[in-house]
Amino acid sequence: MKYREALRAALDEEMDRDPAVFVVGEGIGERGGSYKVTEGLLAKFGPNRVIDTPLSEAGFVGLGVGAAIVGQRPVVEMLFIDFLLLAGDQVINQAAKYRFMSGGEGRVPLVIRTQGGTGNSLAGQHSQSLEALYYHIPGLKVVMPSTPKDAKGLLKSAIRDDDPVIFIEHKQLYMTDGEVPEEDYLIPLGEAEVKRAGSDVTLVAWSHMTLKSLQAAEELAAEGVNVEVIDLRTISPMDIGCVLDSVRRTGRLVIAQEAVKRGGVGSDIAAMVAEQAWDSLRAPILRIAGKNTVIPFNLALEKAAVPQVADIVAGVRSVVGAPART
Amino acid sequence: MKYREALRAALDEEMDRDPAVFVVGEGIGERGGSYKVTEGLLAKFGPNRVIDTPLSEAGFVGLGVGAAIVGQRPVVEMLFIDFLLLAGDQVINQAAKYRFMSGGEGRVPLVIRTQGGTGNSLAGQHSQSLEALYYHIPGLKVVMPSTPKDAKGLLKSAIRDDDPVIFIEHKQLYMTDGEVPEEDYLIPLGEAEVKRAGSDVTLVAWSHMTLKSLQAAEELAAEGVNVEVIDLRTISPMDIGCVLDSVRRTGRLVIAQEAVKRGGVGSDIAAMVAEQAWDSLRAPILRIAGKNTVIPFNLALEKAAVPQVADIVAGVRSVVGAPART
Amino acid sequence: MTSVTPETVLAMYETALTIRRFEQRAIEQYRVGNIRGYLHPYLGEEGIATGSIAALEPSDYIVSTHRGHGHAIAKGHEPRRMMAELFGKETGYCHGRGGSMHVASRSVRNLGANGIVAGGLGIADGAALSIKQRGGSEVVVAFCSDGSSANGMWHESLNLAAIWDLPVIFVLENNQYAVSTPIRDSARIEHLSDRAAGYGMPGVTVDGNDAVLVYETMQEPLRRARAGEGPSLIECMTFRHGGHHVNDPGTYLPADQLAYWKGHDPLIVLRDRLAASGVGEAAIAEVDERVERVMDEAVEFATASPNPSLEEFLAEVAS
Amino acid sequence: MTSVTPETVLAMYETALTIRRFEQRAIEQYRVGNIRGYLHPYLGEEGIATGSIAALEPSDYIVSTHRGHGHAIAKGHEPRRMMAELFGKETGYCHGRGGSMHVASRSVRNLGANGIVAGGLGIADGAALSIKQRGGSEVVVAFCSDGSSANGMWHESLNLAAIWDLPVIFVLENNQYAVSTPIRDSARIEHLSDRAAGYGMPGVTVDGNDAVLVYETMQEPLRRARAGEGPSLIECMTFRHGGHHVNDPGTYLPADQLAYWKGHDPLIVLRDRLAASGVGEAAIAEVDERVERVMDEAVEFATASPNPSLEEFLAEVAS
Ligand SMILES: Cc1ncc(C[n+]2csc(CCOP(=O)(O)OP(=O)(O)O)c2C)c(N)n1
Ligand SMILES: Cc1ncc(C[n+]2csc(CCOP(=O)(O)OP(=O)(O)O)c2C)c(N)n1
Ligand SMILES: [Mg+2]
Ligand SMILES: [Mg+2]
Repeated sequence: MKYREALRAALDEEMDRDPAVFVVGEGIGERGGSYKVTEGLLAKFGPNRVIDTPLSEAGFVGLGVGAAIVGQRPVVEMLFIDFLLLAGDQVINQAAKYRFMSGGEGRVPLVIRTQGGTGNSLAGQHSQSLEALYYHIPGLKVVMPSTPKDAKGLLKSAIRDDDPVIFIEHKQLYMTDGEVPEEDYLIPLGEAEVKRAGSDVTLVAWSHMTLKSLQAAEELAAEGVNVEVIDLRTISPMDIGCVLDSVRRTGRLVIAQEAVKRGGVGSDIAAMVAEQAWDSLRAPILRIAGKNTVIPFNLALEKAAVPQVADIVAGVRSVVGAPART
Repeated sequence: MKYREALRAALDEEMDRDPAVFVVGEGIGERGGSYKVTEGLLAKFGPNRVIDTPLSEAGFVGLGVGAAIVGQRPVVEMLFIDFLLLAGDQVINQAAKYRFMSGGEGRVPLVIRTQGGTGNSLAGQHSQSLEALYYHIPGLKVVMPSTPKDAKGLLKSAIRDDDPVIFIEHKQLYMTDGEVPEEDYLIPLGEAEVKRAGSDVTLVAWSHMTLKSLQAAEELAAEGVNVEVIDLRTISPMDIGCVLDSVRRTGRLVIAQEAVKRGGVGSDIAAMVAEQAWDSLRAPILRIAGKNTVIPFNLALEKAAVPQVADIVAGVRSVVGAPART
Repeated sequence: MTSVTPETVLAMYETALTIRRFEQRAIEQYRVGNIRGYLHPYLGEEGIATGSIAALEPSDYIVSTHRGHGHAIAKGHEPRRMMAELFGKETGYCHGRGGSMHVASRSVRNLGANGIVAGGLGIADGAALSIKQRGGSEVVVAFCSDGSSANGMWHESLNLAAIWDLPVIFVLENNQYAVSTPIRDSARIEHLSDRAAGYGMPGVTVDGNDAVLVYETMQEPLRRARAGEGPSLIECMTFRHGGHHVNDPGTYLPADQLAYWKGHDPLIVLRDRLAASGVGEAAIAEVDERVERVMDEAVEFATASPNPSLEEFLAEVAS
Repeated sequence: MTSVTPETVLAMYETALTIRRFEQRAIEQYRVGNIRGYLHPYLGEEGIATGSIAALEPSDYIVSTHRGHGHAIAKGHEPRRMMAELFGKETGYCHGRGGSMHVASRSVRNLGANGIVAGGLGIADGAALSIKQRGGSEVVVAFCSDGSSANGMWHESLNLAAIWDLPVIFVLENNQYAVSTPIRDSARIEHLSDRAAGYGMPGVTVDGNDAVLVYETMQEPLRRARAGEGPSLIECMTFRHGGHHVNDPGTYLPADQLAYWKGHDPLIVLRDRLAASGVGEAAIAEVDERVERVMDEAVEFATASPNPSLEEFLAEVAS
């Protein structure tokens, strides 16, 4: 099943299960959304639960917050994570804070589905990886699945969660294929998964970078380097325990992220591991990340702006090759 | 001279020097701004260069971007950094990217003056420390002065800079006093300052946390712990070299930030130092930071939500006390 | 126009007086240091919350603003728990975590005050959408301000409500100033209600200091909303009796304008309305006394209440 | 109304045809893989950029949109450097870093296309403010779209321009769709120009496919703006000839509506105008040929141009 079909199945099942669940966004009805995730939902659930909106990003995110507060379970689709900046106040000052500021009485079971990342020559305002912005905000959960199976199980959990969840997909994943269980299942928020077991070095990634990391691990295996690839799946709350366990075994950590390195989630992981697995580390932690640049339009430049498989391979090699500290 | 007076002096001098400089924001004219920074400027420079705006945050930040593109040097005042989220698109998608996306031809000499932080019981939407959001964005510079002298010298440099600068002040600093040179001077963006020399441990801070760190260093000195306090002053571009030099001497690093720890700037510093000064580190890096919470209204809870001097003292002690690795 | 009974007028008087005295007591408590942070008094604007909310059912929702004490009290919040919240006490509506700018309560269907001007208008649309989705007949009253009308969120929220026929009544409290900025410097039109036409919704401007008039003006928009015919905008003219917040002297307010509006005080207007509807002084005196008792009790309650537990808070935020 | 000379009409025809052929060539090049990413053709809307910009001085500014090729060409961008940018080449206006959605150039005072709908309107206000501050008489034409009118930035930008009498002319290109969403689902009013009244600025709706009419309609707003009397809103009705972008079939566009507007093609209207003003076929044929040559040259130039240097880019972004 394709990633986008898995997302659609999750929406379909949850809308079947709970009449409080509805979807709202730009061109998600008849058109089925820019990435065709909501295709068919309008026909099945009608205009009362599948709502096309004007280009009022702050307005319809706020609408989602309000509907959630009174007991609905809105799934708001934001075409690009770049545009979520137009609703920054609604996400960060309203959705994320309502529960705490109301003394715990108010809850905001809102899911904001959006997508980020490079690869389609969409240039600076349509290609960003901005998860770090939401990762920093208390009150928000941030999910970034890399496979169809995870996408479905995590989206269903996100919809059932009573707090706001920023659910970030990736342009390059919608058409990827993968096994998805027949039966109804959930994947809990906050659980990482070891996507490939290994003993020489721990390679942590999330979203599309997980696929690139697995390819890198394949290549390195051929060289006899045994890489453990961890897919965080949810970055907030983060399953740092899974990372620490692995690092305690491998003694080496490489983090691969598409987002800009400065202030990225990878820095946080590096800081936590260096703090908590200090004595297990046998080499400096390496962060492989996006360059300090706006994403360029030109294809070659765009590729050079974010880590490619070869960069990960080279990075892991350098860490494994580094003189071990004992 | 008080911090807010130093800021006013910087605006006054730059507006005198360059007719392209003007200020725009809410209640900054007759009223002189919520923190009285712009007091007197309207009388001196007139309504053409000191402009009161309606509550159109995205609009007047965009206005600043446009004026800057055509050669003015706007200084936009955003009352609270919390409200800058209303202009997220204008700051991150427009101001930060214009130069790159235009192929380098377009420049945006815009300064956005704003303020953040806790201490006045202003609750969740008026007390945040959000520098990490802008720190992560290529194309933005982020300045966070802690003293009147730095505030003046850095604001003048920010105004003369040809790229957008997010200039973040702190509520608790406006009334603080400090020496400010008589003569005209600039402090370059991107230069940290060792505010107190020491040999046992490096303590890195910025903005208001610098003052708390210096107090902590005083207390620790009494215990014979010799703390070197570095004030980053500018967090982007960051003078990491200054931090690395210090850590190479002290072998120990503590970072104190008011912002939430998860995804904060401190994590980035920790990651960079662990990567580049690996062999000099004799103990794990400690990040002392804000708790994972919305800022509470209640005074006692608000205090507990962010690091206090005692927390810094205790943190530094624990790091100095940690068994040295050699 | 519905004919307003003497009982209703008297009830409105009690509400307006309760708001008035609550604000005055809160300011006293602020001065002696029992309340901190921002406190935006509703003094002089009581007619709007009083008249508009008197027209509602308990099942209807409101969305409030940074100047929200009046809305909350009119919607049924207990003054004592309001005062406790302003004190930052555990017994407050937000357990001391929200304060004046974030008072909210499910119990009375107040979706919350807001520290962000216009920040609650999308929330109002969302609550209204859910009413529509569930086929309910409740209404959401979205209080907003002259300053908010310059914000993009105001535009988007009114337009979304209009295109989807959402049961929202936007009650714009035009006190003619945003802190020190007069509305004439923020809008080049006579009446902000004229903007309603741009969204295809009815808009009207009325005297906000006449609670009874506001109450009556609410009737048609309420009918429309409950009938699924969509939102309306009611602009209520009013004026602050003092500064923007308790620490703002408000010296920029023109003396003559201030004098006019103080003479046209919502409580004076209500007393005239009471006289006109033949309510006797005795009944009024009874209300006055009751309100005083409630206020004394509120301050005592807030004072005696415990602070939130630091341990509990630290446990909540551990990580 | 100014009388439009035959020369002016012929010049407009050349501009409109250049835009038309540029888009058609760009689509061809997209199909064969020489252009990637988003490409939003201006096909069918040429009358608006042509007529409005023909009324400007070179010293006037424009702010463009995601559908911006027409604005750029009308303002004087060279088709070859435009095509090179679409190809992502070093010789493009943005050295291949911006692409179709970010074309901008100081040389012709195009402040830039924008990937964010309504994202450029504040920039327009800012440029206009600086003109006012310097006492200049230039004008900023801010192109915007029907979809943008639902966005808060549209509201804030029009209002700021109005209260400060900024020399901006908001030219709203109402092609009646935002991707697949018809404007009637996004606004409950007949004419978006009716919103101008809410800001206290003049607003008018005209046939955007008649370049000459657009040109004439610009005159009074231009006079106002240059005289410091403030902004205006001109809504230009039009329709796309195809999908939202090159990969959108646009099957949702109602056949009859599409047929009507294709029959009312801006180029057909201009040819009628040419005939009416007595411009002969020979002069027109000359233009047609010149445009073809320019297009051939543009595609050759773009094809032959080098890609941006990877080394330079890596050096720029080192860190
Ligand atoms: C979006 C936003 N901008 C600015 C502020 C700071 N602020 C708080 S109240 C206020 C004035 C608001 O005036 P108005 O909207 O007319 O409401 P009023 O205070 O008159 O009731 C301002 C500028 C804010 N809280 N939110
Ligand atoms: C703020 C924002 N929201 C959504 C988008 C995605 N998007 C790009 S163009 C478009 C449709 C815009 O329609 P309209 O504004 O009428 O302009 P048109 O394409 O018809 O010229 C959308 C939804 C965007 N680029 N920016
Ligand atoms: Mg007001
Ligand atoms: Mg359109």
